[in-house]
Amino acid sequence: MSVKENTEFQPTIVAFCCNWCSYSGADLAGTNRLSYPTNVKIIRVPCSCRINPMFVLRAFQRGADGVILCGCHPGDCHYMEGNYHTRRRMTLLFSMLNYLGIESARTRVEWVSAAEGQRFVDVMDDFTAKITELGPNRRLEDLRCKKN
Amino acid sequence: MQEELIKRAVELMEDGTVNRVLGWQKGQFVYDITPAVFTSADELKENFVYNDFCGDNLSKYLKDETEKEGKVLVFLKPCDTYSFNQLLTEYKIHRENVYAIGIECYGKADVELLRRKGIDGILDVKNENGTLKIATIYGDEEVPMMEAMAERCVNCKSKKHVAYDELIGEDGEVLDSNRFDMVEKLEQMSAQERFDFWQGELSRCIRCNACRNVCPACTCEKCVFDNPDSGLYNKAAADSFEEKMFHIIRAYHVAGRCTDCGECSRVCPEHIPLHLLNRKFIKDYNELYGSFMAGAEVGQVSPMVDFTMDNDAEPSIVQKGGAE
Amino acid sequence: MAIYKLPYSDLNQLFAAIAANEKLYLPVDISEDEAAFRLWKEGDQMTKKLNTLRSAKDFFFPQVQPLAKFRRQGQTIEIMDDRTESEDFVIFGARACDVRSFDVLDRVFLEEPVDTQYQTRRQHSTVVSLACGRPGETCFCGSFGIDAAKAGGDVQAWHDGDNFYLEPLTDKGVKLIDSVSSLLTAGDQEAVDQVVEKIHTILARLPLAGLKPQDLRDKELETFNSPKWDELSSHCIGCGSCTFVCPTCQCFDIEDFKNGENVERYRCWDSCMYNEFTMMAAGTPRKTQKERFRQRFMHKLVYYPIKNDGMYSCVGCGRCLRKCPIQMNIVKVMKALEEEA
Amino acid sequence: MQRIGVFVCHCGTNIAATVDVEAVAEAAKSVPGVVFSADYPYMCSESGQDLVKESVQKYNLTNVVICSCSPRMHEKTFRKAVESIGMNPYMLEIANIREQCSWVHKDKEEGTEKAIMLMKAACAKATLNTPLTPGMLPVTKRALVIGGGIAGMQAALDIAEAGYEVDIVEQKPTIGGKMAQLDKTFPTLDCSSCIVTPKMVDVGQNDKIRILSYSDVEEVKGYIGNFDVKIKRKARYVDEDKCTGCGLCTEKCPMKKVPNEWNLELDTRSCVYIPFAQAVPKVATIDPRYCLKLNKGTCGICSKVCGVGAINYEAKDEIIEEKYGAIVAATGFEIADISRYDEYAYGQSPDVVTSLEYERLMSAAGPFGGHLLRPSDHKEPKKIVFVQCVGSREEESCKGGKEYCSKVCCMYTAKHAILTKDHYPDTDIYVFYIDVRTPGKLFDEFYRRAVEQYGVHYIKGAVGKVTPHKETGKLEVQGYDMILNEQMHIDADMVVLAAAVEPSHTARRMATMLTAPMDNNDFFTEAHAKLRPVESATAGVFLAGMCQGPKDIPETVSQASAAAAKVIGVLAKDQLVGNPCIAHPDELMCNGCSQCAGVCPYGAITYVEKEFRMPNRTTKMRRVAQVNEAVCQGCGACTVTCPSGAMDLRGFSNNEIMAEVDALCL
Repeated sequence: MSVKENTEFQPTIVAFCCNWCSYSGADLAGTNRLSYPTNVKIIRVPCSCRINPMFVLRAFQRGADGVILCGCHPGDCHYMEGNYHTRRRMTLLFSMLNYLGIESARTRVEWVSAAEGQRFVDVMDDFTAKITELGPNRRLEDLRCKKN
Repeated sequence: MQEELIKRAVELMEDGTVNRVLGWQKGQFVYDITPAVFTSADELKENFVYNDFCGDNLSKYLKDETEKEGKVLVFLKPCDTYSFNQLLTEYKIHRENVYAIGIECYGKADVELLRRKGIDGILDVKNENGTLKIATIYGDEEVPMMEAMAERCVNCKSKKHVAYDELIGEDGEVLDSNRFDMVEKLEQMSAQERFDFWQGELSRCIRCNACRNVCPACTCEKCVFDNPDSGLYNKAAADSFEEKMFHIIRAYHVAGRCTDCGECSRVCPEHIPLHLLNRKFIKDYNELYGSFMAGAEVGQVSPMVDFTMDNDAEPSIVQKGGAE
Repeated sequence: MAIYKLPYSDLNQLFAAIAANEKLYLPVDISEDEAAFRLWKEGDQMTKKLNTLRSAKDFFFPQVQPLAKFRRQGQTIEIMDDRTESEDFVIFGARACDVRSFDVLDRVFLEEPVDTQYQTRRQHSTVVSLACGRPGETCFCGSFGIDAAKAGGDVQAWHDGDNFYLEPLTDKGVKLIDSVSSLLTAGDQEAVDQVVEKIHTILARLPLAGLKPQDLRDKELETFNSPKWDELSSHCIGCGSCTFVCPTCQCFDIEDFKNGENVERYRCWDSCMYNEFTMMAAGTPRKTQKERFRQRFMHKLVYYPIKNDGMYSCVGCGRCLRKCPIQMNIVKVMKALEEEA
Repeated sequence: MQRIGVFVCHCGTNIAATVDVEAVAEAAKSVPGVVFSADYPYMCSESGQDLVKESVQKYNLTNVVICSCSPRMHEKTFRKAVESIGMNPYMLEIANIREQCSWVHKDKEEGTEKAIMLMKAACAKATLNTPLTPGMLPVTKRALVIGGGIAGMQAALDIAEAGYEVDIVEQKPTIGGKMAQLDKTFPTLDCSSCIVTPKMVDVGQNDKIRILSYSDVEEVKGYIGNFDVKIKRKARYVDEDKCTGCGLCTEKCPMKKVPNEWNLELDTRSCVYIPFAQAVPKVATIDPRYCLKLNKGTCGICSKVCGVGAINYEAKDEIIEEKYGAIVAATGFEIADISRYDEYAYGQSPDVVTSLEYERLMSAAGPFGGHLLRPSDHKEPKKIVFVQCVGSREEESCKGGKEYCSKVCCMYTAKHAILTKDHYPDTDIYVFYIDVRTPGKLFDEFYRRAVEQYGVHYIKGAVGKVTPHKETGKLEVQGYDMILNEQMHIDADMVVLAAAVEPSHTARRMATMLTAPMDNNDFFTEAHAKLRPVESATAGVFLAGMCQGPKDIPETVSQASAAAAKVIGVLAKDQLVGNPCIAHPDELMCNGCSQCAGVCPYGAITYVEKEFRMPNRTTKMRRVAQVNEAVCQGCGACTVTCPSGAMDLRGFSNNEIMAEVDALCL
């Protein structure tokens, strides 16, 4: 819920960030006093490959309008191979969601290194803008979880 | 064919190769055939049946069956052999406890397709040279076998037996089927149309779990949907979200392991085309990561646990390629 | 009671007239293969199919039913009754088997302690049944003394191709007929008798026509210990399709959906075929599929009759015969038990 | 029931300026499970930490949530703090309300709202926290070095220096590796043997080092601190302990026509042989492929002449089993097979040689005693063409060559040119190159010397064809000068090919045994390209030298010493503390499908058959996964592969993450 209630649509965005690259990248954005929308809520995971498709679906169920996964750039994974698995899993999951008619722009994977604070901000700005434009998640919502 | 199978089964029981036979048992109608284990020649002669309605894939039963004492004989249609191999890959079958006979299959009929044509009160069905002669309470009917054939058989992926100890009848080839046509058709629809299509299909789901329980790839000790601690537990879809959740996760969990045997769609009481979800994954990984057929060989590495460093598509490909 | 009729071609007007007063649910085609009860709207045609896939029990005992909400505010919890009062509604075109299933369910849910949700819905419903013109080979309602030609309910109906005949059987039925009387004319018993006669001829020719259930009430333990269960259950995959299409299965589970700090409590169908059915802290009381399979049929054929003066908890609708993934069903069970006896 | 304490840090004004910290602390009071909340200017200060500790004791807190800076900053600090008063450190969660809230948001109202959500998410996760205890693993204080080249020797010496026992397994009869075959080293031009043989002697004489030469690693089991290794000691037919290395047998051996690997088969040796004069161990070896006694039962001369009775024709391969705490892979490199490059006529003319063969031709210990002669007619070459990047920097589609740069060729070619010019100033030398790469101390100066001082002709371009002319004995080199944009014809006496280096052919097998990852070229992959360059991703396995990627001698030696330092770091500990946030299978739910092992980058997952209780007093054997706690690094890849959710990650469990998701979305 946002304080700007009743004015315009404020999307809820869940960003899963791997501990080693993207979460640090997000920290760097803070250290450099950059800014991105408050809609973005970050969840720390050890590696992007820790992200189970059910977490993505769960987020949508509970009211997320967009879900973004961030990991180390391919080849830079702290665990060597994790993000390669993420890449495949999420490509297939997103393709399936798209196949079911869920807007494909609601899900995204981005590679953000620990040094890319600015990139983290750019990615989040862009993603938030796209989701705001897309409007509330209706196709993968759970009516019980809607705020009343 | 049926007589030949019985004869061979009796021989193998008599010479001690096996001590029982996993096959199909006659029902009270021509089509309600039940998987069964036969332990004597008499039982076989009396009740064993192999006809156009023997659609059940017997391979999953081997999971429990091969843990028992002695060797079991199983009859596998070509598509069942893929499930058989996949179960072996996942250490679900004790290979030494099973004697597999590959049998020919020219496609199985689905009684529901006859009913779809308004044929009911079915008393008997005979296949005469590709035409089903159906006797019903309300008179006789004729339907070409092709029109009564299950979708999975019309779009048969392979007539080749990928595993067997012995073959009865001819071995065929992997077929160049049109099984992805419907997936493609859906892909070409707009997102809204696809959503409406699936909403219409999945909203009929009654969560009977037949699709899951019959699936040869679903061999978990405890399914996440039955486990109150899994975060996915639910017994019935209390919201339309949960219908989608169940089917997305079900298809995802068998992706890379699903042999496209089509049992899920066969058993769905609501006729939801569940195979179209599985086939989407198959089509995707075939196109993105190279052709892969689960169960084609024992011990294959599924594309779901594999990767390449340089050649894998980025997830953004979905957005670029997907119709909105 | 009196018989009314209207031309078959005017059926739509009848639907419109009923729907003007209360909600009307009608079996309509929802796919090439299946029909289901849906809220009638202009243009909807009654299905030509024999029966709906899901039975009419959904109206009184839906698959998912909210029970209560728990809302948390700070350190307090507010409990909110989630039940809604039901509006009057009409179920049109229920078959004799489903109509009988309401009796079966009534004996469960209207017994003390009364299930008020079920009761409310029952009270608000008017059931218009329809005789089966084209029963299928899987039908065996006759085995349980049900006459598919006289389907019962508040109003029973027939059609002979040209006309639709209606006969109110209860006060609710009379009330419904009165509310649409402008469309109806007096019907003749003779025409109805002809339809009934025709149906009876077909019923007699059904393959399962001779099937009679055994009275096992004093053979409870023997039946329970019958060696047949092993074989019968051996290939059951433990899904719930038979249970969920069954018009008389009435087991449910109560679940909590945690919604942040709030909880939504609902009940939903459960199946005795599931291994987590009646799961307790110490595990499940029926650990193997054989035990679970046996439970389902013992309940339908033995336990329920013991408690209900010999009434079986099966109405012979044949849905499980059509829907079981492995084609194992109550008829095969009945036959096997009989064989043994 | 959880009793959570929430502590909100102001971080001076760093947080407090954009987040109403008091409001966050107040909001925490109505979060389920929270029994205490407070805000404080600097939570990380000693007094802030004391506040946490006191509150834990005063309110009997079971969990602590700190709303402060990034967990990457102070998670350890706070975990230590609560541990000091007896709380399990993993019962603490951090809500990052500085880097990911106050510093990136400007609006105080929004910032406060978000901080409250982050706090709630941390509480939701904390509620599900379970105490975690890292496993303690014993350490076998011995190291194994695989490979006895300069990398292996250096690593072994450094480890031995620290007082630990080291075994070197070398597949050849002697240690020394490729460096011992080199003539001189760049850019200093000191004699390679003169610097490597003393090292070999040091290794041979070090009483902490045992050399297992003429041996192969057969099997590696276990994990960091506790490797069980099987080593095959190939039958040498000469008793290592008895042999004095006198060399009499090698002189008397009648079978003298054995191609001499040491000189890259440019000459021959006897069947019983000592690879070279300074070999360590200096003991003879009988080559079973050629020995008359072993093959035909005749001869037996070596046995007769041996004064100490060291010859034993009955010797058999022997497997020994050893335990180690750490392993250094130093399997080195080979010269890539270039026989498929027909255009260079390698294999057609003996005067077309690889650079390593050229080293041997120039070496004083080489086939011609250090006199540079053409292999064909033993005449001094007057015109030599060097071709660079043969098989390197090629597209794989081309000829199956290597895409990578072999790194050392530019420099050794300059060395060859200079050395040749030094000894034979009238030699004409042409070098065909794509680029000349000389990063390294004194490297470019060295290369410039070759061009400017020695007048070596460097030609940017490629060689299209080398045609040997039998009649003239010349090699006609057709090349192309890209700068002058013209074809060139050179009638050369010799052509030297700078063939690509590639990992040892045993490396892939070794990597599989070590469960160490490799790249597409079969080079071992380091755990992190920048920050952990000498560690394999497999804990306890370290990398040195060419096996990890092309590198020159000083780089190899530094990496070897670095790897040794890492090994010493492991061996110096009596026990290793594991990472408690690792994968853990629920055996009751695992069905042994074995998909998880397929995604584990560390080979931490194995399967066992276990007996389970089943209904009706029966039991059943079932295959279930086991995670080796010492090897698992906690990435979580396996947890997603597991369809039943039997595999979960401690510290980041499915339910913990989903609780966070719920809290952040609702």
